[in-house]
Amino acid sequence: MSAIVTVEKSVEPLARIYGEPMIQMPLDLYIPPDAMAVMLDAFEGPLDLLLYLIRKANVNVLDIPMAPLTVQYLTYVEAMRSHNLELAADYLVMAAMLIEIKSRMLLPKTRLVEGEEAEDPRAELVRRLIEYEQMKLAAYNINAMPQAERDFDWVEVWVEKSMLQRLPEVSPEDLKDAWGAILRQAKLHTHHMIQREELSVREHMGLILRRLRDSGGFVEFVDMFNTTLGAPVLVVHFLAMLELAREHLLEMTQSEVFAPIYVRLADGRSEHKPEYKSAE
Amino acid sequence: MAEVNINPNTSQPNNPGELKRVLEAVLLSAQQPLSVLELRKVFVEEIGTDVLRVLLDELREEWTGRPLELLQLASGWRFRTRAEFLPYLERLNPEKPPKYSRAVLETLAIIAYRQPVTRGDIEDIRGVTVATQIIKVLEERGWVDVVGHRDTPGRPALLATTKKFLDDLGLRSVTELPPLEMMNQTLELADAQH
Amino acid sequence: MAEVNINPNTSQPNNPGELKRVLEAVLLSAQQPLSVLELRKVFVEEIGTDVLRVLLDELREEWTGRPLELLQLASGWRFRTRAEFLPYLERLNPEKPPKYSRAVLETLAIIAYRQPVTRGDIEDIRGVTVATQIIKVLEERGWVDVVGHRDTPGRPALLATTKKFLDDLGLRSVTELPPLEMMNQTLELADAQH
Repeated sequence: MSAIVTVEKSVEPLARIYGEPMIQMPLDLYIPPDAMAVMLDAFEGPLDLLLYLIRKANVNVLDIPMAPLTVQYLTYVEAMRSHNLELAADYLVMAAMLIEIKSRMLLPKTRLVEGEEAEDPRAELVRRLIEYEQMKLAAYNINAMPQAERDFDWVEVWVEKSMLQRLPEVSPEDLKDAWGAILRQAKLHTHHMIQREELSVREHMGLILRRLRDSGGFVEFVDMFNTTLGAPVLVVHFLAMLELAREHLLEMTQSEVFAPIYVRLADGRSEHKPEYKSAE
Repeated sequence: MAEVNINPNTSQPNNPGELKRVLEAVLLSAQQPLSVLELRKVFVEEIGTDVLRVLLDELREEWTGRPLELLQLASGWRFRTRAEFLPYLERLNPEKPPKYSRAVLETLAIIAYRQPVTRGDIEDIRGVTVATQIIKVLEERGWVDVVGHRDTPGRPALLATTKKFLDDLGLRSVTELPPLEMMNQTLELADAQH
Repeated sequence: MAEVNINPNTSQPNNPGELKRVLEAVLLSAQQPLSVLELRKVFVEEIGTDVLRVLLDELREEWTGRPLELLQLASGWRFRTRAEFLPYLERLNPEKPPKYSRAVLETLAIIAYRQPVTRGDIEDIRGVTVATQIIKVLEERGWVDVVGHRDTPGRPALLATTKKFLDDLGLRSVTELPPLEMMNQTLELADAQH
């Protein structure tokens, strides 16, 4: 943009034309076409130019001799033909509007109905000028607000995702599916291969072995049972112990009748050597 | 490298201080504003929306007078650098974002204050043709988009501002935009009678 | 907005606290590590490298116990979110979790359903050799451990699932695993159909 119009301070140059500050606006619209072309760059359109003339230069836009204004705009349109016809058209429309308003105001006022005044032909122009001026100021205010990237930065601290160890998740269903795949592969079609009962016995076999391993030696038989868990659990636990004994995974010893029964792992890892050799 | 296991199901922080540290960590490292709904997802155990809001307000308080500020924006909460530190940041990255022309700014203002509007509405207010390029600049910034079409001949597109526009201006809603100024209605349009 | 008395054009901050706040703002919003050289560029007035290093060390201290840590990397200084907060961030944008291979899942299933079992038992059931790595994966996860040794030649280790396995799968007991009996029937039904 070759010219800058300062909106808010009247002490500054009104406009810059060819880089030269224009301190005073011509008091009428008799602007030489070449200067006008530059002026057009400085304004956002005919409304902007009109507002400027009204607010800053105190030009009475409606008090302009019609003939010279028409001549001036037509000359101007000629000059703009080589530049930007579309832009010129906007100004031409505005000129036509001004002329229309002016001519309507020159006609004698007609009273419509009693008490009602005829609409002021300037009203629509005033409404548009005010709305435009409002938006022009709003644009200025928005631009004055802090804007991301221009006036501040968003904070986005470095996250090193590799520090997060992501472990695979497994659901009971996955295990069932895996088991199904094994069965299919092995073509095992036994009906009652494993039952719930047996499974819980197997779980308790693991629990017993772990208990014995952690205790590192003999555990008294009665201490192997948690009586608070109820009869069904006690039975399963006992079955598991018998199963382990049958599989030679644990040993039960009793030195004499009615003496305490001791249970230990049969893997020979126990620190406490039994009196007898493990059966092997 | 220190590795952390993703299974904090067991140890959920449960005192306000720890919860705030988690919120702080998440907000500081997020790539976009986080809504209260999203922030609740961060915790395994349910946290009430009201509790979360209190914590966020306290967190914002804690950062008062520090170089960052926690803002509540249209699309959620986000930390930003305070404007007064920008000159230092600029010295590090001297590239400045482009300034918008008056045409772009006026178009943006009309869309923001009069939304939803068609291009024709904007042209009526500005009194000039609106170049396609102007709308495109705003759309590419992600500040403006088409929200529908007016049921008139040609079905012109209706333009409105986006959440990103509000976020980038640090606003929660269009109502937080500066109020339109009351213009001096006496436009000195002299009576031509004399 | 809280006023921070820094006007970078006229008055360079000159007390260590203010200098640190500037460094903090710059480092928190930087997209890459910043070298001491770059950080010096931030200030209009010259700051000695040694002074800057002291300030950076102090800043790192200040962030101890907070959700971010200030790191000195090969290419410069940078804030990073502490590892323990990553699980929370992860929940915000969950990525697809990795999966165990079929071999691992089948091995786990056999240990779970037939425990205690030896590696030989698993090989018998699966019909293929079980790689040491597979057992190791399950042991490292804490889902499987050795509960004893079978009293047969070679004294093979007996494997069983652990309490952690039950916890991680949300089970109270192995008996809560899907029952196999019914499964065998459905398998047979499925097989009978083709």
